[in-house]
Amino acid sequence: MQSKQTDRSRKNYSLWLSAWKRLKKSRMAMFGLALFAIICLGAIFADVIAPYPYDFQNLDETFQFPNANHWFGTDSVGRDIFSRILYGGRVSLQIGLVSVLISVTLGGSLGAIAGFYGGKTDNLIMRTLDILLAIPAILLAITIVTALGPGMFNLMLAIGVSSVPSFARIVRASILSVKEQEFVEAARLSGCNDAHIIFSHLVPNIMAPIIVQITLSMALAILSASSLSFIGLGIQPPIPEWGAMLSAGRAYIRNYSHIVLFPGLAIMATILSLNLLGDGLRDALDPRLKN
Amino acid sequence: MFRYISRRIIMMIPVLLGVVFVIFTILYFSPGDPARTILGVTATEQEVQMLSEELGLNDPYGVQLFRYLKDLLRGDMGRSYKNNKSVSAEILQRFPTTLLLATLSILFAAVIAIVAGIISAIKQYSVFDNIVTGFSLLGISIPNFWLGLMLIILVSLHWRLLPASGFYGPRYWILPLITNGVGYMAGIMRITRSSMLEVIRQDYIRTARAKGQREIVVILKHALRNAIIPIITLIGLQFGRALGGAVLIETVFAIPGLGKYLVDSISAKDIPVIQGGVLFLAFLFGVVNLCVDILYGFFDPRISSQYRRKKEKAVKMHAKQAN
Amino acid sequence: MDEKILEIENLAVEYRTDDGVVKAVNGLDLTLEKGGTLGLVGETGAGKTTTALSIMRLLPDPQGVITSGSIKFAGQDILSLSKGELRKMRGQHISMVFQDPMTSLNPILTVGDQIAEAIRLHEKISRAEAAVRAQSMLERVGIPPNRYSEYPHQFSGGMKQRVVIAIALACNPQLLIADEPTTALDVTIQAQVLALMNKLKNDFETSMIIITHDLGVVAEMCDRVAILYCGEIVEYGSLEDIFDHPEHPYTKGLFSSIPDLDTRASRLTPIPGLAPDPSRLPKGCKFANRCSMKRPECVKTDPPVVNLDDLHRVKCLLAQGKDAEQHATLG
Amino acid sequence: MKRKLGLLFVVLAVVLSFSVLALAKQDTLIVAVDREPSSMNPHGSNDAGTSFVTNLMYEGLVTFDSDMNLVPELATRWEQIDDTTIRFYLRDNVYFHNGEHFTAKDVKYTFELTSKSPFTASTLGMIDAEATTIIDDYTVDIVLKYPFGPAINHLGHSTAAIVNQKAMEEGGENYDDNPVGTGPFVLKKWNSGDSIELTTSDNYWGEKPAYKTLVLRYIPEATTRAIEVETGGVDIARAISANDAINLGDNPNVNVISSNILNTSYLSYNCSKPPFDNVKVRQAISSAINADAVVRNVTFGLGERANSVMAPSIFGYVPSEEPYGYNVERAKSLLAEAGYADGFKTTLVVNAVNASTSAEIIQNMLAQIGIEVEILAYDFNNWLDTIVNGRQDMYIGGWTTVTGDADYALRNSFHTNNKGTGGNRSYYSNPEVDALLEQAAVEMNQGIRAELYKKVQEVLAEEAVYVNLQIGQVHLAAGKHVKGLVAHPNQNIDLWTVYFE
Repeated sequence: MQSKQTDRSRKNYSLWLSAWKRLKKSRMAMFGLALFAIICLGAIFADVIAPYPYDFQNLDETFQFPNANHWFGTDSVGRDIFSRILYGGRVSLQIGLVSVLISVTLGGSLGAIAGFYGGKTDNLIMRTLDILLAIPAILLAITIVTALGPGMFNLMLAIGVSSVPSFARIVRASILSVKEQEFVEAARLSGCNDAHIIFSHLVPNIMAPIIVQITLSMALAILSASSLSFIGLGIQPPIPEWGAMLSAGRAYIRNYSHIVLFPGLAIMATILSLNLLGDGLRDALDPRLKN
Repeated sequence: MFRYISRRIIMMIPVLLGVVFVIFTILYFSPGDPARTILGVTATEQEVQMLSEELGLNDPYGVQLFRYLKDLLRGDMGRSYKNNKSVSAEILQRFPTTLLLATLSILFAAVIAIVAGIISAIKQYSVFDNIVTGFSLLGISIPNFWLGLMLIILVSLHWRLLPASGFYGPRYWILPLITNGVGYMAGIMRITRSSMLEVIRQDYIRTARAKGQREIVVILKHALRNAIIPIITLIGLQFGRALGGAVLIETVFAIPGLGKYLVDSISAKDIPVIQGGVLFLAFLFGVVNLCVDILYGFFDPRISSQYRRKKEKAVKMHAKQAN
Repeated sequence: MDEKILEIENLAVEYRTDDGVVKAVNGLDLTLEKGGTLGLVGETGAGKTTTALSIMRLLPDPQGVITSGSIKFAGQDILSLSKGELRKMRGQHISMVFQDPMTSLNPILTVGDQIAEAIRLHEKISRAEAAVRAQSMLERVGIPPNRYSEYPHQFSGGMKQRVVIAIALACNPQLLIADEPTTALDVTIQAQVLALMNKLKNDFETSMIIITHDLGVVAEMCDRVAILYCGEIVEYGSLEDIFDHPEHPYTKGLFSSIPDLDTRASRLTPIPGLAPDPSRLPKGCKFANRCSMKRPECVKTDPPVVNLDDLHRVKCLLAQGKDAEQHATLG
Repeated sequence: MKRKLGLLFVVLAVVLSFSVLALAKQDTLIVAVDREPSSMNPHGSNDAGTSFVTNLMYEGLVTFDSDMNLVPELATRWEQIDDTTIRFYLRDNVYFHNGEHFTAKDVKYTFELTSKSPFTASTLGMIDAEATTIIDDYTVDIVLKYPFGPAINHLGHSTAAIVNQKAMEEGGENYDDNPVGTGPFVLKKWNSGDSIELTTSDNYWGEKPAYKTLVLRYIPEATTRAIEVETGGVDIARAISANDAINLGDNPNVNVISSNILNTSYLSYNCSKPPFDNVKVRQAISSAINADAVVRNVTFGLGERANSVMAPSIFGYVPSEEPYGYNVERAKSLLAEAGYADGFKTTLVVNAVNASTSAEIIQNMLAQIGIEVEILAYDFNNWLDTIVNGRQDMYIGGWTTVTGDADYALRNSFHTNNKGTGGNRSYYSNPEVDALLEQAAVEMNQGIRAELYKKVQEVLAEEAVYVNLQIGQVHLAAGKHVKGLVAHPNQNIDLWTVYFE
């Protein structure tokens, strides 16, 4: 048993290594990774890079078009848009990550339990999730945010919860496809308890689709967050969330479209990078699907 | 078939009841007083009390939920707190717009995307393929409300080509359609391309070519029909989403659809409207899923025979038990 | 018998991918007489299927490229045919049966439709007539015609292969290329399918190329045999030449690696080593690295083809006139 | 499916015929509005969207002109009989849309209805409908439950519009499909969520509009409304943003008309909650905020800063002396005096839709004196719930004095009895102010009333109960061909005066 496990972990290790090798070969994926890394670095080192604090107002320098002092121009209260976009990256990435973690944890455990135990448990969990699935995600998210009140965590919770069903489904399907395999039977025969089987035997084996889904869901979550901010729910000012910047700037698009142009591009670049990365990961982790 | 459909619709009922319960509960316990919201900032306590009484808002949670369910069973979705209009009439009035927008967007997206996806798959690595791949990557990355704003600025304001708002005819449809459709298009393109790529590598495609079949027939008859299942799945999913989720597009282009109506109602805590709307959308979602499943069977004999086999099995089991 | 139905000269095929250029077929010469059956034998990756696909002009596009050589079918240069002419040729004059019957049939069309499609492509007949013809084809391959409107998933593997054969023979082609037609099948089914093919070949007077790595199949079906290694024919001859007087070390190796029931030899001698990477082929003899009889010059020069008699050819330095004698003394 | 398809076709047909209508210009006026009505019954709702539409279809006994002077409408004149009785002499040539003749009976019926409507309790609750007497067909005595100074102002409010008994009773639940008033326009169709089509009334007693059809298109985005005017999609857009108002001013094809409205915005507190129960803290905050700069920024220089909690066109308005104007040094010392030399942490609740920017600027200004503000930008529903229940520390609010009289503005907002739910969201309590307000409400002499309100405003300013921000404004944009357009402080537009050139 012991040797079998180390064997498998070695196999897993080499699986990841070869996946990484395949990923490196994909120019698109590497471009996505690089772009994502740039955005992350911009967000992490916003303090250092940004020429101004995100909430620094200069009421005498409002609505400036992009210039040497303000690369992306300034907004309606004279804040530097470039700085706000850098800081905004923190918010958006945080939202993306945390809300996906919420849905992975919730949806993943529900899916794993449903898939592993099957039968009535499965039915109960999946039918309950069907209810959530039947409500359009954006409406569900709006309802939850309205109920909880605005704020970053509530926003993340709302987005996270509204994508629980899709994670649950993916994890359940993956669990179903591996749970009949021999090593699970072996683990069961050697007296491992269910939780142990799920978390140390099944979960590592379904990581590939989950990782891909996490990457793609992060993109979706960032988009959802910006949509919610756009209709005025979510992030509290003056926190520079990109969607909120768009929303605040849309009153001025007629004459100062740069105010909405850059946050829009920032959202696009982030989502693009995540999608490229997600696609690359899918191809790399599941070579059968590679074109 | 009929029995299958009716069984599926009956199976929707518990889900729909669940939806009512979930939405009602979230809304009931969310902050804010509908009566006060309707009456506005300057309302007095007396006014708020009168309206709350009129709307039955002073009843406890259980009573209100039970009353709603009872009315629902009689086919009555209630009246809007805000404008006292019948919710079902209002939904039926708004739904055609939503349906039209969703159908047009998806049609527009699907037609272009499937053609482009196919060409891109059979001309893999060509310039066209690169353009399609690039477009589809950008397309799923663009926040559509932002695209809508940009299009209005460019096309309506600067070029004066198309109206900026409303949904009164083909000229009005174009911008919302593009805005709404680009994301869908990108998605369908991707899935068409990858699904086709997978299929055209299959041996049976070679078999068809080896028969001397024309390439276009090979692609359309042999490849596309095999590649269509994931495409249909995605389109079904998107259609479901388009029916309930074009909230932002409707806001940006002032389109009187269901989504915008519901979002406005959520912020006004107009519970009967939200309930009715979400319930209706959930039902539609079920119907769309059902249609997709039926289409599966239509396109793939393996799936329809699975149903048949299940049925046969059930019949045999039954016969055995009878013996 | 003398009329040549297929002549391949100096055929070279490459696959161009992101990972590099793979030389799949390198200067291949092959002829097939009308009515004859040729066995194309070799390991996986030797270029058998590539050769077959080149004849059909069905190499994957755009990766597969024919870089040189000519393929003549009934005197006509296949490589210069237009797309339309190629379509006419496929299915009508040359047909192909693919390796895996499980995946060779379109899962969403009825088997009858798939046969009828082949007929209607090349003959101007009505849908109904085509259906009748398709049913009779089904019957000829031993499937009850009333299963016409069933789908592939309702058939077993052997049945599917019969359907594939029915499609291939539907228009009575002059040349049938069968790419490992029995590899994916159970042994008992294999025999049935082979017998069927033999019968049909005689009925339809079809010339045939059978691609296989199974020498047993060759023995049963073929009158000519070509041994392929790394995209080259290393030995060619009649069935007897190859089976009774193999000259090339690779051919010999092939025979010693199959169990012989008669002698119940428990010692199988597999050929050691691996075929060279087709994207980096050696300059000299491509088999040299695995050859038990390798000599220093084998690595330096590409061995020429030696005609041992009218038919029997071999591509080996050892087989060259005096070299062969030398070899004999050394041995 | 068939039915759905059928429905689709019907809608298509409607939509197409509508677009044809829209094309046949000249006799059609298209107006982009920002809000939808909730009702076609003037007593069925009190929101601005409803008022905008009912103003076109109904008339009251009296109304306001664009300078907020009371002028006769269905009444030709009126006289105060005693403290609680006002006699109205009615026009005898007025017919409802349904052909019914307008008489005193309709007036009594109307106020019987309003006495039961939750939407009119605060504006018309003082009327004793039972005691109101029909003298003859064209004379009616409206009786009040108690003496009430601004009673006639209240009758000028759009919720006091006169309805017809027959039409109300026939309409029942579906009254909104076929509302009946005496005004210049008749409802043709209400395409909920999209537009309202009206035609001119044949029965209208006044001068008929210069066009036949009026279309109100509901376009929620301000920028889109502006663009629609600019591109000729609509003739008039209501409530365009200040930014667009400035920029459209440069466009030779568009006229922008701006007007102050009956609304002011202010920053205020929960005055019953520490530290805001300390007048020095409030004064410090007043001094720390450069309200002029805030107003200049959010209104793009178009708006005026309010000098009272009421708008200038309201009866009783007195600009305050601004005892605690912008002065950071004073702010710091006041804060130190109050015991918060190092400042404190607090929250500011705003309605996300209209006050986020002001809040952000104020947040920055208060940071200078050490007050760290967390902004809570809520949706309307949440915001209102918070301030009604006193959960706020600071908030930005606004008040629209629909009656044009100080009583409605000040008594609701600052009387102890109205804390929280009543309208006093500052949770302010001052017996002196209470007494003044009560006295002014029942006083019939308008001169004395004005004096009393002046005193109230002075106290409120001295106590720094609120920091005045901007006077509300409405900006209308119209194509150059649109003439006769007047912006009205009550945010309605008398569209029947509009003509084309």
